[in-house]
Amino acid sequence: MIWQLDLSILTLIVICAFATIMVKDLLSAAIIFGAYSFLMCLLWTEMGAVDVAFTEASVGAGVSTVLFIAAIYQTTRKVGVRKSGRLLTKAVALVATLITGLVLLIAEADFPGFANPFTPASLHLSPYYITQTLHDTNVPNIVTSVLADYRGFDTMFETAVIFTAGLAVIAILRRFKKEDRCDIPGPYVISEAHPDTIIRFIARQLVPFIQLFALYVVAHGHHSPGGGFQGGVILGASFILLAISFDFKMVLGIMSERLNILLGNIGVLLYAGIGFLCLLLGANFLDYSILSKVLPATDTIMARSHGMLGIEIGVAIAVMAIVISIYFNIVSRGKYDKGL
Amino acid sequence: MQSIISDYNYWVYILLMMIGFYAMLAKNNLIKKVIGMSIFQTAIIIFYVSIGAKEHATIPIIAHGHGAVEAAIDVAHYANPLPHVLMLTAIVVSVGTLGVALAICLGIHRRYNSLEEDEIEEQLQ
Amino acid sequence: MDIVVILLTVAGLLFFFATTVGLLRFPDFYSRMHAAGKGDTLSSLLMLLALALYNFHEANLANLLVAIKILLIVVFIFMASPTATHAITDAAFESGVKPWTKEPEEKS
Amino acid sequence: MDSFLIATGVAICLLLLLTLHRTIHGPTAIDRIMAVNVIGTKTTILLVIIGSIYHRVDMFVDIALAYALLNFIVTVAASRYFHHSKNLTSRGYGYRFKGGDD
Repeated sequence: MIWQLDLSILTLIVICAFATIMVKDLLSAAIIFGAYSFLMCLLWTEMGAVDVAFTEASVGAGVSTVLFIAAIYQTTRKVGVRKSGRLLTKAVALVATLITGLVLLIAEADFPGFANPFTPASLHLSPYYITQTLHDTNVPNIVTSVLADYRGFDTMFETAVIFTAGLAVIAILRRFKKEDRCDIPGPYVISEAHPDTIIRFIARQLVPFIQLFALYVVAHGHHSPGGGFQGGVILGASFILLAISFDFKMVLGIMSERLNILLGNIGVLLYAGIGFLCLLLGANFLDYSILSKVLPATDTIMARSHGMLGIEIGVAIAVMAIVISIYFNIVSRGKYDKGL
Repeated sequence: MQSIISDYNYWVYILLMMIGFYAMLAKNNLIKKVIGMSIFQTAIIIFYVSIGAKEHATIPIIAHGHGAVEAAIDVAHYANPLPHVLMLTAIVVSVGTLGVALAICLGIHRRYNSLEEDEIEEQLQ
Repeated sequence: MDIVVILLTVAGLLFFFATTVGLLRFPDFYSRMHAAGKGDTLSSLLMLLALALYNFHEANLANLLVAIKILLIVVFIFMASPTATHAITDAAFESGVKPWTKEPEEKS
Repeated sequence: MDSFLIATGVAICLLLLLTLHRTIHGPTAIDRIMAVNVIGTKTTILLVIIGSIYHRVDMFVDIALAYALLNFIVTVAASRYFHHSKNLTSRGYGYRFKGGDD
């Protein structure tokens, strides 16, 4: 960590958070939240958490701000005028917030100092991971090996959580009929935007690079920051870029809804399937070292490395499909007719 | 100066948590509440990553040259990878929760044609 | 070598400073866009060139790869940033932001 | 050389603070988009600088590359928002809204 940059970036972050809450216009709040996400990524990098920073970079720049803009586009930009009775709510909220902050501040007095290498958190489990990873799995990126091997069970259910979120969005929003009973006519009469040649040309040039880069991130996650989550989000962001700059229908022609949901299922199934393969071969669930019996010319150490790669690919496919599905449902209000 | 550096991260985490919590409680607009929830999430992530930071430590990727002799790995030389793993998945899950929250907002807007909390309550009564 | 790196970085910082001053002081949206679009891209180019030189201090394959990646960042910024500028300006024109003129119009 | 890089990073942070002023106080939303675009580009550079301070640039340059590729999605999305909402009729606002002023 570099304390000079730490202090300046944290100050910027606090200013940004205040502004996000205070600003009256929802679109402006979403845009300032985008700047907040940029600064967050800088903070993680400065504290040495490169994988977290990579995830924040792909998520913040590619997906989350665009989701906010899509939701605001489908609803309204204005924030309502507050009634007088809201003053009590504000006061109660302020008191509750202050009490919470005070309790946390009292608890903070007992924390070990920031960046102390001898805290309890750094002394018990993580030394094993740091010293043994290269020996056990031949993967230099400790975060990837802990994510996909030592704590593989945890990550499997994280992927399942994301899959469930995708299902929930489809269940809430997707409408298959043209006319819906409880559907009030939308707030805007949306005009067809005229095609912008410059944006289309640049998007067409950039999308192959983005997708190639995403595949590189997935495949090279063992040796540098990156992995399935980051690669999947970047792949999804490339499709979002296509949907924004070109037509909504054009992306549906490449990646239809049926194919998309199928891909999400395949990704989660690939993850669980590798685990069950280990179980079938006679080892524990997600114990990849047994895979050396199936894979040609690998010993037990390299088998763990290859097993991690398979899992990262599954995660990438699932995350890509879910990100695309969430964006499409939100931007078209579940009708899949036209988007941003 | 030393005390400021050693406590500043925790102060900021508490401050951000308070901002997010206040927005979730007091704001009338649902999308503002969702933004508050996102800020709350990032405050938690700051807390975890700050726990994992170590002074004079490099990133948790072991430097290995091609054909270099494997030196003994010093634990204090690498940042704690465990909080990074937990928070990496937390960020991606936060996209999922953000999507679900915005979908619920859109569903409410489809039904009640408003995103303001008190207007929806009035229509409910 | 270090002197070249320092010179390029300081030049980049100067251009970024000019960008910021323009962003803060110019009267209307289009002139601010003028400052932001050009100065931002140029200062990025200068600083990234300096960093590529700094990281290529010793000629071997790994350093060459890093320098090439930094130059790739330059290429992508040169493709993406003017497009973003064009998109924002077009959106502003479409949504009816009036250009600033010398006669003091009504304050908006 | 490290201290020079740290000084450069802090200087960029200070200039970002000034840019943030435009982001927060910008009179229209389009001003904010423009300032966020500038912040995104400078984030790319700060990432490479932090990597140089850590002496592990080969690990950090991928993140910067991701930013360089993805940075303009937000900008294009926001500009498309303005394209679409150009000739909209405001009949969906709640009953307490004035509407029409932008």
